[in-house]
Amino acid sequence: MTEKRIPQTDLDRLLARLRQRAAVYAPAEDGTGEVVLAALSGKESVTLEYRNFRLSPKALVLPQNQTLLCFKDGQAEEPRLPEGETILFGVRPCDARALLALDQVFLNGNPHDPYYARLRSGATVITLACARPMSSCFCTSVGGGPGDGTGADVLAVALAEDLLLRAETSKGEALLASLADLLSDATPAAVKEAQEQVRAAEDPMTPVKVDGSAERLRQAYDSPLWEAASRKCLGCGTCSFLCPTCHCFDITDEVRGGAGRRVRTWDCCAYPLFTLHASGHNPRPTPKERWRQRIMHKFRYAVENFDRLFCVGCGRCIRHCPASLDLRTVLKEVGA
Amino acid sequence: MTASHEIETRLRETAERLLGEKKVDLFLGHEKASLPLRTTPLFLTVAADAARLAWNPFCSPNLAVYLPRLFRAPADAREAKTAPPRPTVGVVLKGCDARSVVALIQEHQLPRDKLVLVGIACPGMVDARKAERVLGLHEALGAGEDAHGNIRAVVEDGTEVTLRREQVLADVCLECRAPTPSICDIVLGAAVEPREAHVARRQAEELESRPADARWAHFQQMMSKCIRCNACRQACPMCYCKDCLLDQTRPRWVGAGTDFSDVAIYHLARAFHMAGRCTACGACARACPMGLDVRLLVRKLNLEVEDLYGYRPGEAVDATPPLSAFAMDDPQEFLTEP
Amino acid sequence: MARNPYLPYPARLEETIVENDAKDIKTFRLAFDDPAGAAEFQYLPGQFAELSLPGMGEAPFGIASSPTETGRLLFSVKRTGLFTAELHSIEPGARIGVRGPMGKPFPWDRVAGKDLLIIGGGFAFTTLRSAIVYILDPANRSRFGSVLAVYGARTPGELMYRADLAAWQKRDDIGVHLTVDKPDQNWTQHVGVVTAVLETLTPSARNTLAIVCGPPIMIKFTLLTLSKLGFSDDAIILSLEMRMKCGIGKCGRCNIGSKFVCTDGPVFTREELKTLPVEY
Amino acid sequence: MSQTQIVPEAAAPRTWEPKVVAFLCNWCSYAGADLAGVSRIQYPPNIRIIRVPCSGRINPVFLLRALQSGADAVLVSGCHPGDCHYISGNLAARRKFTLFRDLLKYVGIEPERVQFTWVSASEGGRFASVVEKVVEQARKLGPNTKLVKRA
Repeated sequence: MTEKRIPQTDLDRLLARLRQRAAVYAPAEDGTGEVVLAALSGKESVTLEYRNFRLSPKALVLPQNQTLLCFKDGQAEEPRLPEGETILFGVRPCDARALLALDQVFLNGNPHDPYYARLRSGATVITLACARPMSSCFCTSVGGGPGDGTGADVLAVALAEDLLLRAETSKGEALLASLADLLSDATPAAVKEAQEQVRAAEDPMTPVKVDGSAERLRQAYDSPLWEAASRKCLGCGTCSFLCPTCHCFDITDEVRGGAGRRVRTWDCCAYPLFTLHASGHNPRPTPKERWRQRIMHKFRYAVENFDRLFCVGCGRCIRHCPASLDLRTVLKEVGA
Repeated sequence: MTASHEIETRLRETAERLLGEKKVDLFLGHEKASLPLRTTPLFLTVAADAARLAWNPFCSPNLAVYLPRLFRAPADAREAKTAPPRPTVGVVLKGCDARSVVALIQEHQLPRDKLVLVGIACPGMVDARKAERVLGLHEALGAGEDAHGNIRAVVEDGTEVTLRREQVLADVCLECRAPTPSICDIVLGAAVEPREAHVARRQAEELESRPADARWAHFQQMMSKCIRCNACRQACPMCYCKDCLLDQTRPRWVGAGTDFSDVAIYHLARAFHMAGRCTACGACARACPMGLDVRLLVRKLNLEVEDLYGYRPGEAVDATPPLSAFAMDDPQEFLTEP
Repeated sequence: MARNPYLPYPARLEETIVENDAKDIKTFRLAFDDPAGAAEFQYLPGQFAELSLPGMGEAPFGIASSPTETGRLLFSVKRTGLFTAELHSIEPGARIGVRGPMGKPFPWDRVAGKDLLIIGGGFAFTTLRSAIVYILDPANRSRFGSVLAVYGARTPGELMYRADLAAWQKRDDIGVHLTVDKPDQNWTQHVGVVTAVLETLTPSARNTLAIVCGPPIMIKFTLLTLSKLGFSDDAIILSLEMRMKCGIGKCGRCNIGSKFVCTDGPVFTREELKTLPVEY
Repeated sequence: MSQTQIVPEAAAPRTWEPKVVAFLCNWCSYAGADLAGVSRIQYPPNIRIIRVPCSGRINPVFLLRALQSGADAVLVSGCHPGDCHYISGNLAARRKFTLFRDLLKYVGIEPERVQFTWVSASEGGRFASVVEKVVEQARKLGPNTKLVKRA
């Protein structure tokens, strides 16, 4: 596959062009000095200077609130599915990779989820390789990497002057073909520059041992370390809500006088109510079981069910945990 | 101001002694975290581990949040019979943390006789996010304190960047009126002068001077970033209710999602429940993954409580919290008269 | 296009039957609005469905009727929480949504040609009723060997499906033993816990599968007794309950280890359960 | 209060009438409202009454919930100070409501949307005129748009 290039000075032209065919999300400053994946209206100034977004892009395929059913006179009806296409530009490799984990839950297997399916099939992902991962990043340990194109339709690498673009899927190829007039072929030197940049980005990352995690966690199920680690856990949902692969949800009804809707909202396994039975029994009664569930789900159950880790090493849960809990420490302790 | 490393040494000695002499079963302190500019809570049970304790400008977590659960009796009467005896717990407290402990004792959530309170006069703690904002695209890979109390951060290329302490202290610390803990059994470090207590009032007055719709717009703009993760509630030492009204499903008082009316009710209800109880430790704002200063509402309520009922939370264990009390002549000008 | 898995089949409540003296267990007979819905809703005993009331949400319940009872769709529900309280208060004619059938049924292929021991306790007899009606259907009866059922409750007034039980006790192709902890003056059958009855009956484990549904404490002791009687873990079939939302393996709350109760269960053999964490 | 008993959707502005949810204590204010009715005192029909044991029982979240569900204003009424059936429930409530009103005002919600008063069992006339005033003020404010949740 041939790499394409576009001068970074033409980025706005590229995005304007993309906006003609889809709703475009791209990195832009939000007015408070923070770079977010913003819905472009054309007024934003897009920047490539950011490490990663505070929020993962999962909300664009699995919104935090989504209407599953509408009620009218007590009758349930299907809501209209969202229409149109979206292009996510500047997603980091870890977050793009996470989409494949979500696909596994919502698309693979029977039945598939029509709401996720619609948003997902309408989304084209342009990943931007990481030049400077952070100290909380460990994507290389969980199968990814700063230049990983998994989950991307197009992988972009920001070079000194150009943006290097490579199609990763047929969808990406079609997209690049439609932009042919803006793009030119990349020189072998540029391709080499990109490869070196990715390698340089990988270097400082401290590896975390996760191979064989499923088996090791199986053996560590009754380990005292869960009690010790979970003592600090405050039971908030920060880790789950920021996590690009966490997808557990709640379903609640919002109905007034027979009319309203059934909504799904993000939920979190750290909450005691998550598993509380109507009888009062709770199969995961203390933070110990709940914290263990979160780690087990990502590094063991998902492996057993899908042969895939449900962690992409983005490090959000580490950076934003109010108690500074670090799941890498726990993985180290179980020897996983 | 006593240097942090001196306090740290004495803190380690204190913990080692308390654990070694079996004066406490558990000692709660801070420990170096995996990321710089932060610490993580440490639950010590062995005297030999006391060297893990840290005291530095990054010890912002309020450890009082962990205390009530250590003393909560099992709900089940049968379990209560076999439950182990209540532990004696030593805990490191800054000025704000000590206020939380006072308030928790007032509300009968903590047994004073089971606590060994180790207070440290606190010169203010660094807000990691503020420091990270100052560093911009650079990331601190290590951080410490220099002789003047400023923060030294080592960034990726090995360069050392000095951040002025005042520039990176948490907002809540900049308005701390009682940095030196009051009720402690052991106090480490010389007393620290109170800070600018009028910041909160000035900011509240500034907002109040705006028209109603502008105030609503401000509230809306700020809170619309909320993702309803509950971190502000969970991090709060005063939010110890076993079943929170905001979680109840029979009936459900607040919707689960991020519809703004639900977000607004969540924050209004949470703030209201903290009125006259919030000890201004800033744990809520620090926990917010979206970086929202969720103290906005409760700060205002605490000013009202102070003006109307002459009460400041967390100052005296024998005081009655204002919303648990009343006076026949309490103001009631707001009542609707025909 | 495949049907939206979140969309319930519209149905109406036809009849409510009070099952126990405490009046907190009722059986709800439902009828689908649309014959196509009825035709699509193909189930086997052991499966469950989510019942839906607008504004109240959904909750999963084992199907108490047998697919052989054409046109009768039954759910027996104990009043426990918000949803069940509302369900108990609605009148015949009320709209109710049914989403399902969900989960795996009892392993009917494995049961064929075998003797069956069915053990139930308290209000967890719903899918066992479904199973017994299914087995006793003339079209099915010859596929199975002997059938022995033991059903216990605290008092005679807490036994469910009393008309069915009486009818089954008159038949010669099934043995039905009823037992209560606290008999009243009219009680003539067993007294004591189900394990005591099992120990007097000493059913043979040879070529037999046991299906057990009941409260946790009953399960615990019944499993001990069954082991003593020689039942292997693989021959003991259990059905689990768990808090659920989606029912289709997506929402992530009913998992026990890597298994989802909604899609991999609710029916598990004891052998399968032994490989899973004890988070149920 | 069951979840289905919620105030209906706001009507079109042309025919808009304010809806006021009134939380009345069982011992004084509810009896006062009853007396107003028995005495055939006219007052606006815009009010929906919820009877509570005591004004001290009211958690401000109830009031927020009413506003979210479409009420244009809420009224809380209890016994006069000194008359509380539970000795001091209304006095504790008075402090709560003082602060709650300030809180709403602070975030820019018109304080007239939440009103508090005392009405005794013998004050049918007072009840009617309070309702008249609350409804009149709600009418002036127009529909509640800030906290109401749109379907």
